Amino acid sequence: MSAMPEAIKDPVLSVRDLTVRFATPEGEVSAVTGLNFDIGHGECVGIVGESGSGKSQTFMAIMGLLAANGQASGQALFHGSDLLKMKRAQLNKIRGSRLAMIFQDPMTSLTPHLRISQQLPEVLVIHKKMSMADARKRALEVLDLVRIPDAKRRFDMYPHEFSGGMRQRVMIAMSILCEPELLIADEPTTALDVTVQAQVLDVLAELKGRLGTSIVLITHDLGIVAGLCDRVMVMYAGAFCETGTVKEIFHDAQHPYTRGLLASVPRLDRPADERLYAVPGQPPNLQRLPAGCTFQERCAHVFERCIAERPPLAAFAPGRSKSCHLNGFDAEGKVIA
Amino acid sequence: MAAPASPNAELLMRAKEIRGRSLWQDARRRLFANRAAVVSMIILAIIATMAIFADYLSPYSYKDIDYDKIGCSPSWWTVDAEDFSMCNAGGAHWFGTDANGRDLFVRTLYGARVSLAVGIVATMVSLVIGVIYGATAGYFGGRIDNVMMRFVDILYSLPFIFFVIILMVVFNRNFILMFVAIGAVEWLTMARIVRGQTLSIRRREFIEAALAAGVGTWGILRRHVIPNVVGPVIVYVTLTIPAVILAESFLSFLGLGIQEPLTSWGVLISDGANEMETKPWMLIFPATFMAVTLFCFNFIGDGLRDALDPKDR
Amino acid sequence: MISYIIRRLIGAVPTLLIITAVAFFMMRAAPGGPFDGERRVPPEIEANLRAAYDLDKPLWQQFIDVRPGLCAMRFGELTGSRPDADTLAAQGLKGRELRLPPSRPGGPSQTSSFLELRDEKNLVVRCLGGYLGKVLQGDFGPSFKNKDFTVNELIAAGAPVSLTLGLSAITVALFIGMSLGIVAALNQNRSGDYSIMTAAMVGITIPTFVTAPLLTLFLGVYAGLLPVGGWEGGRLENIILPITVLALPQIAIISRLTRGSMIEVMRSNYVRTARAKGLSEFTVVTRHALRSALLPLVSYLGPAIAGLVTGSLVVEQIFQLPGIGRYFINGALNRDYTLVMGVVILYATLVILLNLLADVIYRLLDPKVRYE
Amino acid sequence: MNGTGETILTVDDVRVHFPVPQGLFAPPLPLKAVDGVSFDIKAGETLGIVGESGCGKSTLGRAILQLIKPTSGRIIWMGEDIAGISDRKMRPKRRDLQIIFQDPLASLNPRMTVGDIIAEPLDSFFPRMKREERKAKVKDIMAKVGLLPEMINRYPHEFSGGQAQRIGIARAMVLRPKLIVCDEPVSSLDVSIRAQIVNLLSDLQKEFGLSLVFISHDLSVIRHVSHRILVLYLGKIMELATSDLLNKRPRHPYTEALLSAAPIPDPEIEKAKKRIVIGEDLPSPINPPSGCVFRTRCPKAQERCAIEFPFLEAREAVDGSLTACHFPNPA
Repeated sequence: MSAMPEAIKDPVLSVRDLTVRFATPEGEVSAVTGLNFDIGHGECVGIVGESGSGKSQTFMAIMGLLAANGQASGQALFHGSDLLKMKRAQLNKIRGSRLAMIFQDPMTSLTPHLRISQQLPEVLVIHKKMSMADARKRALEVLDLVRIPDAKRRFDMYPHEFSGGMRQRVMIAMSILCEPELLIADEPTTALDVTVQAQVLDVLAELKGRLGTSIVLITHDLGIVAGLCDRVMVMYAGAFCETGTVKEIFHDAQHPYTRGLLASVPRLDRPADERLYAVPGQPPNLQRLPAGCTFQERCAHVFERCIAERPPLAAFAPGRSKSCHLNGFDAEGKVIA
Repeated sequence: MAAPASPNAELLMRAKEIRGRSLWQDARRRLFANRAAVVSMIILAIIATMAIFADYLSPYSYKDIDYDKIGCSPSWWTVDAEDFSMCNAGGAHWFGTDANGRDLFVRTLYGARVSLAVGIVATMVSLVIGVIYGATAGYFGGRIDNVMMRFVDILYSLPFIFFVIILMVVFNRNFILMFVAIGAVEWLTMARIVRGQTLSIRRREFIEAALAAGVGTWGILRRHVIPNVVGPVIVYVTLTIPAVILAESFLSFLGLGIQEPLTSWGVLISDGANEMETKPWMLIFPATFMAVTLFCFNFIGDGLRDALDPKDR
Repeated sequence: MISYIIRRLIGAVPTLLIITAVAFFMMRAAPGGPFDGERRVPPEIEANLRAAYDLDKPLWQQFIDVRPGLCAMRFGELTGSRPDADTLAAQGLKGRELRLPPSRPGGPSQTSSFLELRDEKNLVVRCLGGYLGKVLQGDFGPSFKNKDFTVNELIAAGAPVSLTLGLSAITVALFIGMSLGIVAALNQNRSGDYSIMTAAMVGITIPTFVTAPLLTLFLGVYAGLLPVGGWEGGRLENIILPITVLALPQIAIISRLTRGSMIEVMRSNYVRTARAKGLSEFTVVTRHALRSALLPLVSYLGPAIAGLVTGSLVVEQIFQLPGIGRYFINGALNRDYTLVMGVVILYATLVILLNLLADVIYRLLDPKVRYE
Repeated sequence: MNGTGETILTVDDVRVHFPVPQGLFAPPLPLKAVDGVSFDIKAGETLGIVGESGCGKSTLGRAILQLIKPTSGRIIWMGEDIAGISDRKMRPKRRDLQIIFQDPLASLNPRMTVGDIIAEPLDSFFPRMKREERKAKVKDIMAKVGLLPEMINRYPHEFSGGQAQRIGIARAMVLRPKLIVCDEPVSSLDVSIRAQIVNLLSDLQKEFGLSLVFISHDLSVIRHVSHRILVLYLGKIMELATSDLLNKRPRHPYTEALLSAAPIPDPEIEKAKKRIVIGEDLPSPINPPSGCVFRTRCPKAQERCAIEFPFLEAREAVDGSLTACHFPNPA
């Protein structure tokens, strides 16, 4: 249904018509419907969406980490081979080495009864067939790279002896040990304090420059995307509603939801007394999506066509696409007639 | 301080109110969707009904000894031996007779009466003691909780079945006391569960919200703590009943349970085990009834747990 | 860790004292006495008999008897003064406690004490008489019924049997139960899971006294593979059936527990991380999931062993094994006070120690608790 | 309106210390969650309290409401010291002092209907209120906070996070209190819902002349809603200033670091921004650093900071802002 994205030359990851369904006692739910996108070499792509928009599940499906009641269909081509159709053993050769992921909650994402010095080197031993001694040496180097102070002393500690920010750095170190081509960061700073968040983001930015890793940054916080990403894809109700470069999304958003999101964030660089714009209503129930546009109930510009027909994600400018029946917005924020 | 009457107050009152679906209703729906639990409830209901109306279901009495029909096989049981020719002369014994010539069918149902009664009454005893004790410790917390739970810990390290045995010996197999004794063993776990639940609920934010709303201690207990503790307690109750039935049968097996001519499944199984090689039906029928009953309770307990705590699935 | 163990051991002392007291007074509250069942004896003989076993004293003195005279004497010893015989007599000390010590030339006790003091240091013990005083010295007294034996001797004979049975059964149950639980968890909601869990439900619902005769019937009587009873010095053939019967319900419970905690751990974030690292499912399970999944099991060990203890009463009776359980039931029925008390104290100590052991293992397995 | 009303609440040198057991023989040490905090709130004012997790901001909020009893200090509510008074004496005061929680669903009893939850404060203060009147009041407040009054018989689990937070607000508002402590009311909500709740709170404040204590870790939200902002670190106030001053001219290095760490949704600004990096490890509140508690992470720390404790005071400025720093930024 949705249009192919503009082809990126030789993408690292190329996703076609990805759909993720979950079997629940109340019936089947589609968390993600018909996604198409490419991730290019060395680029950082932000996936922005609210809880339940399907942003995490998209990448859990790609990593083969869906919960038991989840089912993915479509294609996720990693250098041409489909991750979704791979056998577990085949997938295990790729994930952790060429394709890595870090998660939201660093508190619970490390095995509590294994020392850091046991959890990190095992990745190298498995994927790079290194000896344990070499692997430990390399792991220590990478811990220094993510700026863990006094890494040698902390190497033999258990995860609970680290602070939240340190744990997330350990997670990052673990994910880049094999220098992956693509790093998926699923809300990596949501559980952290702002001061710590800033530093973890700095580490990610540095890695991007130094290792040339492609990064997918999944987040609900537009501010984080602004600082780190080149391209942004906004998700709503299991599908993209708008894609474009960071600049385009932040300064010239063309979907009413993107505009609403941007306007609803209080900003330190603007006067405080202006009233926030609030997107009215609630996110839709994925089990009872309306026939037309999924955003219709919350949209200020809804008209007949929106109710009758779901707008496909369509390219409207080079590198940009949106799923909206409106012609777009002009520089003053008015709908173009 | 009267709130300013809203101009559209009447309109608001007239708006059609939507009935919500409470967690209880959700749980009931999930429970009735669980086939194993539903079948178990039906089977239990049948067994209980049969036990209650045992006297109407069989022409025989549970205690009358018929010396002509000692150790008869069930009437539909093909036995070659000629000794059994007498057995079904006067009527059919569906489950056969025991070593005293008593009808096993009616005795199995009488056993069901005793076993189920022990299970339910002793569980209720444990429920009352455990809930009061556990809720008190959990709600007040601090030093009171420490002392009360230390006491439970001490009792826990007693090999308690010994005390039940001693009690039974001491009080000469008093029927009522058996309920109390077993209940007194089981209340410890109940108290721990209730206390744990109360403690965790007390830390929940809605209790703080109620405090901030000016609700007193009693109101918090009644409206906020108890309704939220009930779920796990119900689950534990359904799992305690079979545990108690087992405990009673264990006592009976050791010869410390209920006295003849009254009977329980434990007594019947104990007798059956002794005659197992020649009269297997004496073991098979009571054992099957008891196993099926315990099975049902366990299935219902599991079903209730899943229904009340759906994230576990 | 060591301070934790010490703290727990100190905490166990009052627990054991309370257990001893409760058991003691419960036994004595029972109508009937140890000599009721025997043929009529003349009243004066019975009185002598009762006096010999201290049964003529008030109940609390039978349990614990603080003897200030003895204490004063011991204090006197330490301070150099010596109470005279009248004072001692006034404290109600009996002649047999006033035996002269064997002369040890040059020993300090020769001049300062005329008492037999097995333990010079243990002032408290010497000050206490009655049942508790004896127990504190490790003496459970003579058996009322098995007149030629002391309770210590009976327990020494029976304990190895019961312990062998119980510990073998729990070992077997842990091994099989854990394996089945893990297999079920990894096949959650598939046929393997359902069949294991149904079997486990059967294991929980069918009591040992049904499985024991059934297994005996099939394996012992019909197939003739194994002996139907007896100990014979703990021959393997003789203990296979009892251990199986004891282990079955434990296997069932342990497999259910393992399954539950394993399913939870397999859904945890760190298992997801381990999978994202590209580890094989085997490594994920054994290295990252198993240890946390077994933690709840460790906490179950204490109650499990208590369960084995009660189960072994029946099993020992059915298979005619000379364990402690048999003594216990007969002792309770015959009012053999000292024997029952000895068994209760022994079992309670065992349960407390094993609970402690379980907690220590828990702490070793969970680094979070260990460092707190 | 800039908090020109009369002072309704004065917090004076309040401390909340929790004893932390230290093992077998050692006496428990105090965890100084809140350590000598003083400020006041005027009628109709919003005071923002901002700080990292573990700085004691939630404890402070609960201490104001006596949900946690302060260890020492005075809390003067409408001229009366309520610090440490008995629950019974506190109850009548609760009519004017309410709270909204961070996790909206956790703060609603799952077994009660929305109507009963909102009416609970009514029940405890007006037990004789007629059913009809009670219902009318509940429906009235539901409409005010943007809930359909038809939902009165529904249960909390049937609502989304944003709607559940509206229920929490309705419960806090039903008695028309004078002060509401908002403990991270929007942190667990999605961005688009967050704005709805922030707007709702400010509308209610304007309509009823409420005072708000708004606790959050998000400086941009705090800045948006508050008249004055209190920056808390390890149980102590670092800076107390009006919202605009704090944003434009942070005096305390910690405030400065917080401001620079807050992301701004604009790629040019965000990519060009120079961050002030402070250390990550929060010192233990059981064993806080000597002198200035922030010195272990402070880029400006000098010898004096380890020796001398900086008092919270006006530093060479007349704009009314207070700073606890030996080397504050110039005004």
